[in-house]
Amino acid sequence: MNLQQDKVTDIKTAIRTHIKDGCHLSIGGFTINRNPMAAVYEIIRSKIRNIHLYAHSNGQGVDELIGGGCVSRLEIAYGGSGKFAPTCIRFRKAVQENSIEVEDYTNYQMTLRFLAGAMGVPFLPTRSSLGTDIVNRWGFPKEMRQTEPDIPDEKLVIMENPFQGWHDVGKVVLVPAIRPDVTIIHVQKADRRGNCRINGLAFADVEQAKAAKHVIVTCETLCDNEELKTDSEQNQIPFIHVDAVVHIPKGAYPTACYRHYDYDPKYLKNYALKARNDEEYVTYMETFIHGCRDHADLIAMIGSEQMAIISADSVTGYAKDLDRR
Amino acid sequence: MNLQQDKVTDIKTAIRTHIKDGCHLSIGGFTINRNPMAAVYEIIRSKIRNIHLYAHSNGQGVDELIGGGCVSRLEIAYGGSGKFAPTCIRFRKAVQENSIEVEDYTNYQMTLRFLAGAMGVPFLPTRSSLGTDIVNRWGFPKEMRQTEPDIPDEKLVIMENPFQGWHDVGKVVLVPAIRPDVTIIHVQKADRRGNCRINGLAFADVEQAKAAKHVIVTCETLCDNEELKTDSEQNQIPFIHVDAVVHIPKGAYPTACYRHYDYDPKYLKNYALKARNDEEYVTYMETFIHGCRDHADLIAMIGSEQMAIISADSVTGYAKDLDRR
Amino acid sequence: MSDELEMDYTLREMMTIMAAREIKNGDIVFCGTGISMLAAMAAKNINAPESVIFFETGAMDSKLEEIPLAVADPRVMYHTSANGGLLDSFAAMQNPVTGRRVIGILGAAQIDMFGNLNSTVIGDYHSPEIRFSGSGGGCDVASFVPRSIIFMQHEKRKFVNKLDYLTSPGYLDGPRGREMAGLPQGGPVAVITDMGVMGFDDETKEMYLAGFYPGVSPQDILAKMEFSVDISRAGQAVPPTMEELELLRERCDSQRLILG
Amino acid sequence: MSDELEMDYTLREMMTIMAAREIKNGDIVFCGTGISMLAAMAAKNINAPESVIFFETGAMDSKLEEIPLAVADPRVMYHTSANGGLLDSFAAMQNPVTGRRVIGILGAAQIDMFGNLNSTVIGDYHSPEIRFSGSGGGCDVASFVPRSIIFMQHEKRKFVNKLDYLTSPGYLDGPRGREMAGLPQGGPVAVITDMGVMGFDDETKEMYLAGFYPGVSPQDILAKMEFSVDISRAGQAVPPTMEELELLRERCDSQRLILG
Repeated sequence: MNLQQDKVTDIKTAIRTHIKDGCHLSIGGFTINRNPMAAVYEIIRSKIRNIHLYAHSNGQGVDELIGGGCVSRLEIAYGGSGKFAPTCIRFRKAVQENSIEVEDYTNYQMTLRFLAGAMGVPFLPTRSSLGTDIVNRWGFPKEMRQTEPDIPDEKLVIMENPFQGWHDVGKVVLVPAIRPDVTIIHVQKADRRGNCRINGLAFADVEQAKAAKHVIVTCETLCDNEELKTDSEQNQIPFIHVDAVVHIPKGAYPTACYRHYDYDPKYLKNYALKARNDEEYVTYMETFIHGCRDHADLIAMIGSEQMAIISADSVTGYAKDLDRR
Repeated sequence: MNLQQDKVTDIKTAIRTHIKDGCHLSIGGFTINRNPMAAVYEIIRSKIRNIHLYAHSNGQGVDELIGGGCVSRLEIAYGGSGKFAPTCIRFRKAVQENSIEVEDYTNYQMTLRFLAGAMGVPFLPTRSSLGTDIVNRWGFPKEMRQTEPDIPDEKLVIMENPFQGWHDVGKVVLVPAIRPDVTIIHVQKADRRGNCRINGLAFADVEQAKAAKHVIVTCETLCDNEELKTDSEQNQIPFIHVDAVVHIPKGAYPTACYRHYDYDPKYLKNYALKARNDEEYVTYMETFIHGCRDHADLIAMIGSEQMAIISADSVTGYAKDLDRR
Repeated sequence: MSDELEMDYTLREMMTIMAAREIKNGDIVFCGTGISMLAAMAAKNINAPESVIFFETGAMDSKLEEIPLAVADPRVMYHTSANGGLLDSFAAMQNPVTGRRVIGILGAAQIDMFGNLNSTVIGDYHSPEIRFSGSGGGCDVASFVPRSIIFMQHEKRKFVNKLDYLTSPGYLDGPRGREMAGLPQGGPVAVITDMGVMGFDDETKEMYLAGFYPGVSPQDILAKMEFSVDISRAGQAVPPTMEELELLRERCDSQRLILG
Repeated sequence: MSDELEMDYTLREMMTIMAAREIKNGDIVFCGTGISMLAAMAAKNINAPESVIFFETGAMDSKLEEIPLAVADPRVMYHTSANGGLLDSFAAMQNPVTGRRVIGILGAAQIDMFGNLNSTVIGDYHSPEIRFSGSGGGCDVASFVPRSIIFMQHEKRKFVNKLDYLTSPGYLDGPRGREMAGLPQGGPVAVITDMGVMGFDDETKEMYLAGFYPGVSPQDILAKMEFSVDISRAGQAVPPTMEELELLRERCDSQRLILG
C-alpha cells in the first residue's frame, strides 16, 4: 500500500519494482476475460523466474506465464481458456512434464483464500470438497510445507462445527489465507491515486487486490483524481490498497475487457495451435512477446482492422456477431 | 426467496404475510440513515410482539421497535442515533428496566454473523474482542441457549489457529451465523422482481438480506424490470433473495436516504425529547405512528415545507446547510 | 425404424435437449462452458422460460443473446440482474435458502457408479498421464446444490470402477456417503451421454440406465462402461421435437459454435 | 498567567487540537461520532492534509464539507474514494497491510490504567444501572489497529480501578496482555481529556500524565482519578495557535455543532 496522490508509472518500472524472481504473485481476470496481459507479457519479456502463482480460473494469463518459463509453483482451481483451450495447453504440458509443482483447490476455495488474506484472518470455512481428493491429495508435501514459511503447514483442515450442528452443518473445510507479494489486475478505469472502477463482472479481482502486499493496476482509462469520487459506490478498490497505476489501453488483449473490446478469437486460436508444439511456441513468443517492445507494439502488430472487429458494441459491451468459430 | 416476475405489494400485506409474533427479524440501515422506517411504523401499528431482533448499529428503527413494545430479545452492537441520541433512549430504558434481553457483539461481529448466514456457513472468524467482556459475558445464558433451537449453543467460540500461526495469528474468535426469518431494507431503487440498487453506503444491508429466509424491500423508486438490467454491477442484491417489493417514497423518513433526503433533525430532536418520558412517548406514538394510517399520512403530517427543507442537494446527496443544531 | 435411421438431429442436439428437459421453471441453473451452457439456454428458450441462468463468475440471470464460449465471456455480463463476482455466486449456492433452488450442470473426464467425477488427472496426481483443467467451480457446485446433471461421452475409460482423482462429489460411496462426509444433501439426478440417459436409484444411489437413444441398445451402452448398471428400467428416449430443434438452432446457437 | 486566564479558546477546542496533532500525514483515520470526527477533520485541515478519513460504515476518504452527526450521516458519503459497507471497513482494519496505517479515535464511559474501555454498562451486565450504546465498532478498532487516541471527560467515576465491563481492549492487563489474549500489537497512544493528555509507558503500558492544560495542575488531575499515575513526565500542553483555531472554527465546524 501507498497513500500517494500520484502513483502513475510505466509498466516496465512497475514490473521491475515489484516482481522479483521467486515472488508470490496473483493476477486478476478469469479464463479469457480481463487478464492483465500487458503485465503478463512484460513479466515474460523480463525473464522473471520461479514465480509462485495463485489463480482460481485465470486461463490465458496463467498459461502464458507458464509457457514463458516464469512459474515454478502454482496453486490453482482451473486451467482452461473456454472453448479455445478447455485445458490450458502449456499448463497441461508443464504438469505432465513435471516442470511445475501444482496444488489443486476449487474456484470458491481459491476465492475464499484471497478473501481471508484481504480480511486479515488465517482461514475461512466452506462446505465444499468434503469427501473428495481435493481434501486427500496435497500438491505440496507436508515436509516441504514445514520448511517453507510462505506456505501454510496444512493444505486445508477439516473441522467439526464448534457450534454443535448450528444451521445443520456438521463439518467444515477451513482453507488457508493467501497473501501474495503482488497482485496485478486490469480494470476499465483507475485514477492517478489508484481508485479502481470495474465494469461487468469483478470475478475475484477485488479480493485478490486487497489480499496482496502490493498491487499493480493497469487500466483502459486513466482518470483525473476527482472523477471517480462521484458515484463512488462503483469503485470496488479504494486507492489505499494500490501501489502502482499504469495506463495501458487494450491492456487485457487478447482477452476481453467488458465495454471496451472482446477477446480475439483469431489470436487465441493461433495461440492454441502454437502452444501444442514446443518449437512453434518459441516462434510464437519470439513474434508476439519478445518481438514487441511493449503492449502498444503488439496492438500495432495486430492492426487496427482486427482491433475494430473485436471492439465492443455500446449496448451489449461485447463485439456482436463476431466470428468466433 | 421467490422467483416471480412481479413481487410488488403494499406494506400492510408484506408485514402481515411475513412478520409474526416471535419472529427473528433484522432491519437494514445504520443509526440515522436508510432505516426502513415505513415498515417499522407498520410493524408497530400492527402490534407485533416478542420479536427477536438483530442489529449492528441500526439506531432509530431499533429504538422505535423497542419503544413500540414489539421486541423481547435483541442481539446488537450499538444502540445510538448519532448526536440526537448517543445512546438510544427507549433501548436504554428497556435494558435498564429489564424489559428486553440483550446480547452484545461488535459491529464487525454482527456483520460477519449476517455474512456467515448469507454464505451458508455456521460461523466466521475474526480477531476482534479477544480479551474483552464481549467474550466473557453472555446475554443469553447457556441453559436457555440449549433449549432454544433458534439460538446457537455458544455466543462465540475462541479457537487456536489450526494453521499453526499462519499469517501471525494465534487465536481467532468464531462468531455464529444469523439466519433471520425476515430482513427488511429500504433502498433507492428496486424493480418489480426485487433487484435492488443502493446509492451511497450499503452498510450491511446486502449481507442482512442474503442471510434471511425472507426479504421485504421498500424503495424510493420502483423501476421497470428492464431498467436495472443495464449497468447491473450497481445492483447489490439480485431478485432471487427477495420476497416482496413495496414502493414507499420517503420510506426511510425520518432517517436519511442518500441522494433523496436528509435525516430530519426536527423530528429526531422531538423524538429524543418525547422518548425520555413514558407518558410523552405514548403521546408521540399516538400522534406519529398510530395516528397515521400509513407512511404517506405521516409524510403529509410533516408537511411539504419540512420535506423540502430536508430534500437532498443534487451534487452532495444531502441537504446542504440544513439547520442541525 | 425409419425415423431413427433418418435422424434429422445430431447427437449433440439430442444431448442438449435431454438435459434441457430436466430443467424446470423456478430452477436457478448453474452452468459451465460448452454444451452445459447450451442446455441452460435451450431450457430457457423452450421448456422453462422462468428458469434463471447464472454463472460462477458472478453473472445472475444473463440474457445470453449470443452463446458464451466461457463462463467469463463478456456475453454473460449483458442484461443481467446482477454482475457480481465469484464470492456472490458460490455463496448463493452454499446458502440453503437460494442454493436449494439451484440445478448444476457438470461435465468430467471420468465418472463412477455413484456419480462422482474426475476432471483433474488421469494417472498419478503428482505426475499425471493426462492433466485436465481441474475442479474450477465443479466441486463447489457438486458439494452445495441439491440436483445436478452431468454430461459425459459414453466410453469405457470414462465410466470407471475407480476414479483416478475424485474432483467433484456425487453420492461418494453410497446412500449415506454425503451425510457421513458432512456434505449437504444433493447429488446427480441424470447423466446425459451420447448414447442415453442414466439415473440414480433413490435407495442405493447407484447409477442405472433410464433411457437409450433411438438406434442404441442397452447392451451397446453396457459395452461402453467398466461397471455394470441396471437396465431393467430403461426405455427409449423421446427424440427432440421439431419445435425443440428449431428453437435450439435458431435462438440458442445459430452459429453452431457448440452444436458443431 | 494572564494568557491562560484569558483563554480565547474553549476546552473542546483544546481537546480537538490536542488529538488532531497526534494524526500524521499518511495515517488512515478511523473516527466515530462527535469530537473524534472533528479531530480527524481538524488534522486533515491543519496538520495532516495527506491523512485519509474513513468510517466503519464503509466510507473511505470522505471530503466532509459539513460535519457529520453520525458515522452513517449522508455527509460521509460525499466525494469519497469508495462507498462500501461495514465489511469493507473492518476488513481494511484487520488486514495487516492496510490496518497497520490506521489510527483509531475512540471514546468511552470508563477507562482503566491500561487504557481498556467500557462503553456498554455501569453496574451489572444483566440489570445495569446505566446502559450505554455498546461497542459499535469500538472493540473492533481497538482490537485491530496499532494506535488509538481516546477522548474522555476527567472524572473519578470514569478513570476507574476496575471497569464494569471491558468493551474495547487497551493493553488488557499489561505489557503482554494483548499478545497473551491473541490480539495484534496495538493499543492507545494518548488519552485526551478536558484537563490534560495521558500517555502509556512503553515498558509497563501503564497510563502516565503527559501534559496538563494551562490553568490545570497535575494534582488537580490526580484528584479526578480512582487510580494514581506517574506525573513526573508531565509538562504544560501547548494551547491551540490562532491559525489552528481559525481553521478549526471556519473549515471544520462553522455551525459549532460539536464545538458547542
